[in-house]
Amino acid sequence: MKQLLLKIEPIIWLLFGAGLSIGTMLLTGFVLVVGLAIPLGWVPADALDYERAHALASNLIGRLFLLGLIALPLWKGAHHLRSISLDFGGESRDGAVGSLLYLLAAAGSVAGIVAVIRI
Amino acid sequence: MAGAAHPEAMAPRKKGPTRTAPPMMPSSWWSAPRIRIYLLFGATGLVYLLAGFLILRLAWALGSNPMAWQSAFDGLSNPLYVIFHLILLVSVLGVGIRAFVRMMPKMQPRGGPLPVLPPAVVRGAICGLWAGITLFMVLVLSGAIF
Amino acid sequence: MSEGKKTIKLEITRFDPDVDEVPKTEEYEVPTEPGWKVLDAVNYVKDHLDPSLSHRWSCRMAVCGSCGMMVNGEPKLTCKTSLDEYGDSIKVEPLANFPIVRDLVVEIDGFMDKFKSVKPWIIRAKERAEDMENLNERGTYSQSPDELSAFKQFSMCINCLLCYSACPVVANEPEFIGPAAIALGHRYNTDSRDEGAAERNEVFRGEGTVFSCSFANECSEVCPKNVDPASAVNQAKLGAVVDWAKGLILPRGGA
Amino acid sequence: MVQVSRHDIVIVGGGGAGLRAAIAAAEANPKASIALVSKVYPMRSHTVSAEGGAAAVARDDDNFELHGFDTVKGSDFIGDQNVIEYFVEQAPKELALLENWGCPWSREEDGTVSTRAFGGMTIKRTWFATDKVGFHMLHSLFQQSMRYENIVRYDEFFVTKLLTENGACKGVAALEIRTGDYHAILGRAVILATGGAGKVFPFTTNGAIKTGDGMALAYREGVALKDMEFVQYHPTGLPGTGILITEASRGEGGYLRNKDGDRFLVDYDYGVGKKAELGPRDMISRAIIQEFEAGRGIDDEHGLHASLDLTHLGEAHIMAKLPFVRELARTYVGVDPVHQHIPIRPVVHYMMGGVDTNIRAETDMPGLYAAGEVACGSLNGANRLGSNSLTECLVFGNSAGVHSLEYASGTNEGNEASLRAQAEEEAARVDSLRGSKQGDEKIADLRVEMNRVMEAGCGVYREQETMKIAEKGMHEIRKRASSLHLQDSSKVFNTELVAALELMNMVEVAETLAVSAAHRKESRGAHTCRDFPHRDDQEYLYHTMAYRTEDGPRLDRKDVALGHWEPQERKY
Ligand SMILES: Cc1cc2nc3c(=O)[nH]c(=O)nc-3n(C[C@H](O)[C@H](O)[C@H](O)COP(=O)(O)OP(=O)(O)OC[C@H]3O[C@@H](n4cnc5c(N)ncnc54)[C@H](O)[C@@H]3O)c2cc1C
Ligand code: SF4
Ligand code: F3S
Ligand code: FES
Repeated sequence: MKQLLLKIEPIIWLLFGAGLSIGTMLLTGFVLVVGLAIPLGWVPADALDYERAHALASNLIGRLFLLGLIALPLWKGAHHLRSISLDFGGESRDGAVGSLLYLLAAAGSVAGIVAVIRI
Repeated sequence: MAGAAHPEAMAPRKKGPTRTAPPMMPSSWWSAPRIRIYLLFGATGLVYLLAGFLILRLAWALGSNPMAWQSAFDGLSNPLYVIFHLILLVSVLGVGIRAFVRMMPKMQPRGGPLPVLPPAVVRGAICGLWAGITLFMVLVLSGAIF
Repeated sequence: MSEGKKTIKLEITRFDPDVDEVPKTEEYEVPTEPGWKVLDAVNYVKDHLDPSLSHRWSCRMAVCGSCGMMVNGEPKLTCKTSLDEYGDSIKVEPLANFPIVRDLVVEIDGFMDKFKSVKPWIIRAKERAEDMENLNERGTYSQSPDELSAFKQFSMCINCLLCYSACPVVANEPEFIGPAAIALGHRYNTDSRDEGAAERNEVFRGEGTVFSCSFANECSEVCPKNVDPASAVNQAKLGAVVDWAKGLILPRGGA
Repeated sequence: MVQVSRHDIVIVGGGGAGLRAAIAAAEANPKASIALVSKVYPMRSHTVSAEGGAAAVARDDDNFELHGFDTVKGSDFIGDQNVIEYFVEQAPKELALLENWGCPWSREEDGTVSTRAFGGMTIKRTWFATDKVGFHMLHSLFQQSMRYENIVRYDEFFVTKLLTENGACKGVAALEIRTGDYHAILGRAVILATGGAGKVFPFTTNGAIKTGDGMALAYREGVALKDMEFVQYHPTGLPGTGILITEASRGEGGYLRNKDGDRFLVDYDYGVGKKAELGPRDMISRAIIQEFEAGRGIDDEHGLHASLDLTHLGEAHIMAKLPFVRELARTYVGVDPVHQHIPIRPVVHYMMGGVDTNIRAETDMPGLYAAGEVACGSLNGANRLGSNSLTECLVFGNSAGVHSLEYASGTNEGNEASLRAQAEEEAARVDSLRGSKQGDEKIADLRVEMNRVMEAGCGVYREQETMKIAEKGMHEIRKRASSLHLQDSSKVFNTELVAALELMNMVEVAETLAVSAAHRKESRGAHTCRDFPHRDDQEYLYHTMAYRTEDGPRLDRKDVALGHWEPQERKY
């Protein structure tokens, strides 16, 4: 298990790095509008009614942005949680914890791909 | 974790010629202010992970039918979601500041074909990009453009 | 600088493997002089209060790297750390994350192995004798001030190991070769005279090296020489990844 | 039980000279086994603290003749000219090699290595890596040495005795500081590279480890210590700690000032001449003392001192060329040289004298070689020029490595039983010392006493009377050092035991120093007698050789190797 993790370390780190940087950049605007401004009523909710949301998300660029918003934070999250586990003496359980977290992120990413294709 | 550090940490490959006491960590290593920030930085991992799945759920709903979308979308005004999103906002800003202001300007590849720029320039460029993308997203999502 | 003499209380970790099972703490009253560093106080104890105290030091000018200790829980170069930074009571312990040989002396052989594992020397494709066309009439390679400054900072490491004491990953992952060793390998990778980056990146992709670092940045915070090992480690990650990607595109390492 | 190990060559010391010797031997014969024994991890060796630079001809307007003459003149004509010629010719190759091994020498825009001006050097020929030259040299050498699998390191092993057979050196006996065990590390040849002995003085730029061990090791086996009276005072040390502010700060254009703010080196004629701040160290140190005596020293919380003014150089220049000076001044005297003057005073820096060696780095004892500061190959004579000694470590380290290997291939291994017996005897001696409460002398007290005597008797200016007192004083202190009171009986990392052994070495060295000084009734280079203010080539143009006897050193003389540079008055 550890050996396998070691092999894919460069990919994971790339995904993590992308999550950390691009993910953060995408999330900031998203959470401001979708997570806060609309629910709090500062921006009218019809900005993202089904028509418009669908229109935005169904062109190619929209799909890519959406996929980035889904998959990138997952990798950033999984990798960070694994290192926290290590910081608290998790060396021995690292193989299991690491693979579990990365599987979760991978599953989420695949589902994300399916989701944006479905739109 | 308090007390002794990992007993094998930094021990010699071959066994030392004398008995040694196991390595010590200050018992409250994690409570030093700087370390606390670092741990919080790592802890944002959980927030990001949840955010990823939340957005996945929205996307899935959007691909299903208008009803599904509307109910998922309306669900976001639930106070629990709002609180989560507040936490997410703080996390995103915290991560952004640490990553874009402190870390990435120092990480320019060196010795390669690219010139090494002063950290301040890189910092400015990255933060500018961050602000730009954020502004773009805000405008698009709030219906101001497109 | 404070004026006049004052007496401080020094709590020092003592451990003698011949008699002690575990380290203990001993207290000393030390009359200090203005301008003293923590090391001066420890030396006072050794000279006047308890000659059996063992610690390492030599240059007392912050360049030999031997006098690192935990001072009030923070890794410090004791010959560079002024007593004025502390109150009347100071706790001095051996560097954290290292096995304790005796008193304030820690085991660093493990570090020496890690140090060597990054191949810290100039690697050239050709032996010097066959490399003459690259040398000028003085027998030196050409290197511009810019090329020099690309790695200069990372060559300033005095191997004081404070960064190892501060790094949470070192504490928990015995294999982790650690900030200073990686910074050193990266120093050679970024030296325009070196041609061994591919070899070292191979090392860097092994177990317990660059990707084990979780960017705690503590190493850079405590480094007394502004080496900034954290940025070295993370530049090294980038280098190792790029190298790896090149290897995928051009089979047999496109270095 | 003594543990025995065998090598072809045993090198004592992991500083610049020792590492260079190890690499030279390892390269010359990849099959040879080379032991590198050092009482500290090699990168802690005091070479690490050298700041200013290393000299070698590098510019088109420079040549061997000029470097050679500067060195001869600096030595006050008591340097051996064949050695000096060899040295200046080898120097450029050695520094270039170091470049090839990764030393980050400072560079010119065109990619060549920069050089700077240094005291007593008429041309800019001092190579530098900002102002941490020794540090970069040592680390480059150490890292390069890791490449050779045939170099076997013994880190934190303290050598206490040379093992001999029929008058030839065949190995060393060493205490493993970590465990308290004794080792006989045998080799067909032994190289001493243990550095200097500045710690016999109270106020020195030298680190705690510079205790003259190698000098004492050779001296006890009957090898002569040569020219011990010549002790270099560096003009610019920080008051209090003695930390060095490099000569490069004057090379880069700094001024020395007195209480009135005068650049006294220029305003008064101290023999330094027009070169003023770039004069040789002995002369500038004397000038500072004269200022003090004339009441023009600055007296404040740092004690009596003069000051070094770099403020006119500007922050950019200081940060580019002298960043370490700035760091040191800020940390240790709380002064920022960009805006303030640095307090300085003369401080003991370097031992010109040492184990008598020749151009091949051989001593009189077959199989024993010496290089670096521990050796006196008579390159430096009565006054070393700044930046010659790092190069010396390389040139003669290389020479010692190559020549000892040659010698080793033509000699036998030595009889293990007899060498082991010697080591066992030595182990027993040191064991009996550990934690021995018999004596009543405290190490720290005796060290302070020795320091006091040496400073009083063998300072910048010396007088017959005080030198005689120092001679007697050291004789007595050496006797007293044989009844030390030690409290620590632990075997593991017993630094008290190490300190005791070091003290015993220092008192031997200090005694030869005092005796050699008292006998030389002239002023030459760093040896300045008030009673005899002039150089006397009629009587004293020779090397002082000190041989050990129970009652103190017996002096002898050795001819100076003269050459085409005729002795003349030393004026700058
Ligand atoms: C502050 C300072 C600045 C200087 N600046 C310059 C400069 O700018 N230019 C210049 O040319 N020169 C300079 N010098 C002089 C120069 O640095 C030294 O002469 C030179 O470094 C000596 O090197 P070394 O290899 O002989 O000895 P060191 O580097 O002192 O090494 C001695 C080695 O011997 C080992 N050793 C000693 N005793 C024992 C023992 N008993 N058993 C086992 N091992 C032992 C030690 O562990 C160490 O490894 C400076 C010196 C000082 C102190
Ligand atoms: S990187 Fe800094 S803290 Fe770490 S060993 Fe080097 S000098 Fe010390
Ligand atoms: S503290 Fe440790 S985790 Fe990385 S950034 Fe430094 S090596
Ligand atoms: S004593 Fe050398 S670094 Fe502190």
